Amino acid sequence: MDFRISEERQMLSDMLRRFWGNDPMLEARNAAVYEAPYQVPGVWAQLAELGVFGAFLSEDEGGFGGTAEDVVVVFEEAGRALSAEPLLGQLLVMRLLAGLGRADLLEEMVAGATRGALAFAEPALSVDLSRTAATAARRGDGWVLNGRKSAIYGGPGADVLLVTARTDAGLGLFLLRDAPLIEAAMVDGGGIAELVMEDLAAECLAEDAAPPVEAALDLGRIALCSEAVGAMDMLTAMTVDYLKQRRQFGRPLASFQALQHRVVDMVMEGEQARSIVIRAMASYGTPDQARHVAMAKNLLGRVAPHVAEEAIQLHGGIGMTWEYPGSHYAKRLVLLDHQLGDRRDHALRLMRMCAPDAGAVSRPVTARTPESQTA
Amino acid sequence: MDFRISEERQMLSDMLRRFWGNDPMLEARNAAVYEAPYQVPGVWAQLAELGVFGAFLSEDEGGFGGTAEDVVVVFEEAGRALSAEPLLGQLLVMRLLAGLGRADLLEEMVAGATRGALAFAEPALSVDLSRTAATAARRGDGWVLNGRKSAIYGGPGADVLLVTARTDAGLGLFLLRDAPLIEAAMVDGGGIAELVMEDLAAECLAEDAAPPVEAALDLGRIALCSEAVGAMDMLTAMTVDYLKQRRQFGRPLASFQALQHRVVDMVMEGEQARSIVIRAMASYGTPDQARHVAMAKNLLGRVAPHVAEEAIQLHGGIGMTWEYPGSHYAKRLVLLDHQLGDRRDHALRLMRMCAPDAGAVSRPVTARTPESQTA
Amino acid sequence: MDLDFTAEEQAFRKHVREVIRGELPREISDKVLQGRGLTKEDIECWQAILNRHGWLATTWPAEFGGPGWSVVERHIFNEECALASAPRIVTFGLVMLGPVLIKFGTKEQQDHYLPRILDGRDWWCQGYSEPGAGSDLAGLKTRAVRDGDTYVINGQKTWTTLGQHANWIFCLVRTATEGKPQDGISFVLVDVNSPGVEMRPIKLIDGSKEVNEVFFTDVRVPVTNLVGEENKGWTIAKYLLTHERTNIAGVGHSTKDLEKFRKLAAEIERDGEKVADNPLYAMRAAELEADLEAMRVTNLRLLADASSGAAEGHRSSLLKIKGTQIRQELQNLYRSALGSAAALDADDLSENELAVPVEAARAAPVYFNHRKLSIYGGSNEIQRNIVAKELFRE
Amino acid sequence: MDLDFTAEEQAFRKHVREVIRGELPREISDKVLQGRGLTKEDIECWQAILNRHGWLATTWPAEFGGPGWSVVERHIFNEECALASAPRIVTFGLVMLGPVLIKFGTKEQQDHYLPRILDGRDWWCQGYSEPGAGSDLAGLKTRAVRDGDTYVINGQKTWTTLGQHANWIFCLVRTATEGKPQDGISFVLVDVNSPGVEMRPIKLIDGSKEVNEVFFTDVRVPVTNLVGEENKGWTIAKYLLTHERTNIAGVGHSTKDLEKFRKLAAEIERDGEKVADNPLYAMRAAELEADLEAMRVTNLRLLADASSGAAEGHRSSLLKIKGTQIRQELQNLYRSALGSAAALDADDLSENELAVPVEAARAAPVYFNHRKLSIYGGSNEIQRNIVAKELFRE
Repeated sequence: MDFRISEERQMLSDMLRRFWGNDPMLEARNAAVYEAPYQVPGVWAQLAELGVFGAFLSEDEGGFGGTAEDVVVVFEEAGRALSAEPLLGQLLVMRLLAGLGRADLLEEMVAGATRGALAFAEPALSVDLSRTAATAARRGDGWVLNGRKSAIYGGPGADVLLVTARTDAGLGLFLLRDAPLIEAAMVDGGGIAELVMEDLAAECLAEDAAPPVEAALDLGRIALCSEAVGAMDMLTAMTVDYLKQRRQFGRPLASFQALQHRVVDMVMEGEQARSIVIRAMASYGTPDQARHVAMAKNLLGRVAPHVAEEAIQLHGGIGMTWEYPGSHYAKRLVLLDHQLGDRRDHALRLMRMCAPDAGAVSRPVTARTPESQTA
Repeated sequence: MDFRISEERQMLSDMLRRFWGNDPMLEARNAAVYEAPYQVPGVWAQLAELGVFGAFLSEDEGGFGGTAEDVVVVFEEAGRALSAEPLLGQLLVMRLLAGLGRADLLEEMVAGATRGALAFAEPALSVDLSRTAATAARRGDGWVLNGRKSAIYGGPGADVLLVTARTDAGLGLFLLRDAPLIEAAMVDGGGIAELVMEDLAAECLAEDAAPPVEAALDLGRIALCSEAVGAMDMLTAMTVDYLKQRRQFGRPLASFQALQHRVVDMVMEGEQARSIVIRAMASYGTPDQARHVAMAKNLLGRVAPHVAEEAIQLHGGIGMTWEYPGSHYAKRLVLLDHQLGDRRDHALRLMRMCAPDAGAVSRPVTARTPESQTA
Repeated sequence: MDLDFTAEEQAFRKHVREVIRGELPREISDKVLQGRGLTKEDIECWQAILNRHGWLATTWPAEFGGPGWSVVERHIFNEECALASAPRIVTFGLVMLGPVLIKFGTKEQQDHYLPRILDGRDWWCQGYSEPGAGSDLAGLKTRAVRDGDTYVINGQKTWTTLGQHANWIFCLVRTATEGKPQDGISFVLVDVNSPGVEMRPIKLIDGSKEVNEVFFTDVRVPVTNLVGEENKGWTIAKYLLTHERTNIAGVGHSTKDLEKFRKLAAEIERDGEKVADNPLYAMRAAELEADLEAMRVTNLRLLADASSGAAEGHRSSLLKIKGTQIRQELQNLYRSALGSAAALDADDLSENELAVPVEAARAAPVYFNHRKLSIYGGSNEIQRNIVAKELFRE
Repeated sequence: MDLDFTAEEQAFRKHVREVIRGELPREISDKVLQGRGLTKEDIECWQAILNRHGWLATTWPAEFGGPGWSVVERHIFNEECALASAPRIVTFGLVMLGPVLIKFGTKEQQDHYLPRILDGRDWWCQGYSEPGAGSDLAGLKTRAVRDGDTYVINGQKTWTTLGQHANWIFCLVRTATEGKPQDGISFVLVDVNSPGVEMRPIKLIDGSKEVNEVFFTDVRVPVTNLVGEENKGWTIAKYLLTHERTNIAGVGHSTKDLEKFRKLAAEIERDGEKVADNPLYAMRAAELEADLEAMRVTNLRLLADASSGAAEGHRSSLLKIKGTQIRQELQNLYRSALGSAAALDADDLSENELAVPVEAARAAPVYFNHRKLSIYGGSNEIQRNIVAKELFRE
């Protein structure tokens, strides 16, 4: 048992923290990410230089990371910095392309020259891929897609769009370039898109990609949870600082016990959030992955919005202003629960896994107990 | 709109408060109600003299009350006094017998000479009477019952037991005397019983009594909620007093803001509880009865245990002791949620009523808006 | 006990409802329903309609132009406005300054200002909070120094709601520094167009611009603009804080919001299930509805007490706390129900391109905006302090 | 990063589990599982078994009779004990006094008392709290006055857990009244059978008798029973309060309780539905399981830090708060799942007459008993104060 991260990852983490860790950066962020192109000019290329995209791939795949741990390191720093760069879409697409052996595209993506986004969600589809309504059909030598995709994170400006659609074989995965996206800002900054497909020609990457898409989405959920941990840390620290500085009725707000105790709960939730992310990260790729990822997304979906609401309340009016960085952290912490399935979607996932007929009533005490290892 | 209670009811309320309102009574209660006969000797007869049972019947039925408001007045005082007298069983049986015109029995019950209890629950039946498993069958001129009844409040020592069982016509109601009860104390004091019926001969009162049993149970729920309101009031007041008296770290506990704010929430929940009881009471016998009673039992099932837990916590160790009256109030407030359906049972009732196909999406703003009255 | 409204009150509701629904322009109620911003003209339009019916200054006595309603009638009117998605009345002139002038003002002040509030010639805003003093008004620093027949005002106010539309502002200013901090505060009326007044908008978390900072630099105000006595402004501030607040729970708004949620939940599907059929949403909605129904009665109980003059001040604090909790929770549920669609800042897109129902498009920004409910008007922590003070009084 | 236990630790767990399951008498584990009271003999029996394996004083260094385990091994051992429904070790001698004597005691005290703790000749209880001083130990009033070679003790202690079985009690007593209240406190060992000591049981909310009041009337104690220096007892008290508390979260107990809940929920039916299939229960259980899984890792993280000597004191306070919240919520859920059956005080009835599953019969009393978790050992409010002090340190 060892909770330290490797030296290489620590270096990446430190580098990112230095790169992002200053107020002017946040100002630039807020000035840029609420309208097209929804990114801070120049940052994407610098992230590539720092090796962020290389961290999403193993050495075999052309990078130097590729594990859930690498992803957690990158996204925690993104969360601390409140980065709205379209990292999530890039991660999802890179993992899917890596599974398909598309070294050509991956090389460009590691270099930051090509950006990707994944279109899997639909207006009525949140986490259950079997409900995919979009369809793919052969047309001549190629394929055409029909249907509507929504919640395409990082869609605006993406060079490569991967799209899921039903095929006779299952859940097909298709590649689009120059897709006719309907683009918008996210409420918490960054770009999002929808896509209406009417006999849209596309390249077929796989006729059934359900398992890799599920795996990529679970990794994306870990990434979002880690981002939330970083953002919670920052927002809680900002709240502590504010309460120390601000005086009311002749004494610092920090001296009011009712406020103190609420901050303690925020800290406690931050610790629990960090722990469940560690658990999900350690389970990634094991039979416990789905359960622990669902737990993480459910837990973060409860505690991150709570921390956001408490932070605003404890700041008072200032926490409601656009100018104060904390308000943007709060927005991010709430909106995270709207991405890749929310608290309730993942509670339902867990409930299905724990139902008596699911045979998952008793559980191992640790990640791998001696029994389960020998079994 | 008028929230004052009538003069007669105010007199009954005052009389009961005087009768019950002293500490020695509570001591006698705690000494008596945790073992057979689960009642304080002599109190039952005195309640009859004070007119408590007459309040459960209208003048036509041989009493001087009979409305939900009378019931609310009696049970709030019972709650304040933490009475464990078997009032609930008596109420349920009297309302059912009144509907059947059994003046003979009612006269004895008003006088306190006869006690009644209702056996409707079963190990797997909480609020859905259509799930009744016990059966009734004709045998010669009479009827015999089979099955198991549980949670018979006030069962020990009852002279008259009404039992529900399935008949060909629906939900039959039967009368038993000298039933072979399995008796026990309730965790919070008072008697409870189970009944195993194997070809047990019984008098048939009605071959289908489902609607009156439902109505009686809803009235019983209002009674329990009112009892909870009285008990919450008392326990919150005890907590306030304790925090004022008790000093720690050189100052009264009452001066600690974190504790203050938690007590404010208890008070707020008490106000909300009182309001929902008023609403349910006012709706009793109207088309809104089921919805508002379910709301009341659900709301009390959330706030009463919360007040109990907070009171214990805010008292510290003393709140954990048998000797301190508050601990018994806390037990009552928690166990109330186990009677006649709990928070979740009634949430499910509400959810069924609010489901889109139940046609109850929008609701009137007031008990009776002009529109709904003319409709 | 009787929870029903009287026949007269029910007839009153019917009448009010008909008039509101008949007169309120659809484009305005749609904006309110969908959480889109109202223009100055929208608000003025609606207030002019109400004024035509004599329904604008509902808390003023009839002799000053109020409708002469009981507290119950006012409650019914407010509820019907919320249910019809009418714009909120701008309270600063109508609910705050008006009653202050009626109670503390001179005959001249009343004669001059009250009619101008009613007919919309004056749009008032409020100068209470300062950067260093939010809920703690005793600590305010904006100074007014007497110079002959004028005060010279220097300082800064903040959180001035809709100040961008206002031509007048009433302010609490410090006119003396001796004695207790509460002493030495005065209540002064300032023409926003006076030299030295500068209004700067504050952009809020949801991108809206509804509050402002106001800077005062050597602003000269005639002493006749003082309301009440000099150095006794604290009395007026307290009067306003404890002033009848039976509408504070926002029960009408919550009723409307719950209705909106149920409509949305019955429409949108997620992973093969209508949100309305998802037990996790359905339970939360059912329990919130029970809370709201209780709140409705709690509010009526306080109204009844207010009618008979028996209302205790700290109970309106309980109304505010629980009422805002319910409103915020409903916003929370509504936003959640939308799932991934809530993330779009939908003002950027034309309606027909969106997969989001149009009335839900601004769910997340409105949710964030509503966090203010537990902060302004005396934060919920302040309200808890008020109740605690009453509870733990020796 | 690596969450797995090492191969050695896993082998250790396997060994420990086998021994515990092999040696723990079924009738004892059944009582624990069902929340029924344990006799003194039950506890002594189990502690003797552990002592035979050298597993009783798990926090003592090997030279004093401890097993020489790492913090991780201790954690695994505690977890396995909880999962096997083993009785809790009586901590007063083994976890509290033992380490105190090892750190502050004389060689004579160590030689005399430590073996007697291990072999069960002495049963220790704790005299900390007083009727007027619960979490606020500095306010304690029990006096010890020096008279030649003895202290004469007068006063009262309370909340003395299992004092009815004890023959020794360690006490904090006041030996001086000058200076700060924390000064002037001493740590003294008292033979319960000394003249003037009276132990009176306190009946608890659930009817159990596990705590006591202890009255001291002119009790004479040799000065050699002083541990550490006179008037420096506060140092020892603080040592114990901040002493390694990595087991404080009770993760093993919660794991067992969740397992019990799931078993019960799959068995009992209510209104045509298994409780396990009721979405309102199922969601709560699923979310609690997520909380518990997080808590498990939080605990391991603290263990890892403790292993490397880097644990911050206030983080064990967070463990205590969240750990007890989870345990209490599980008790809450378990009790609720039983519906009307939970109201029976089932100890009154023989098993086969009951419709209640036997292991659930005492669900409500056990729930009430567990309210103590957030009160004793420094209430959760005190723990929050400790964390806040650390957070808001200048």
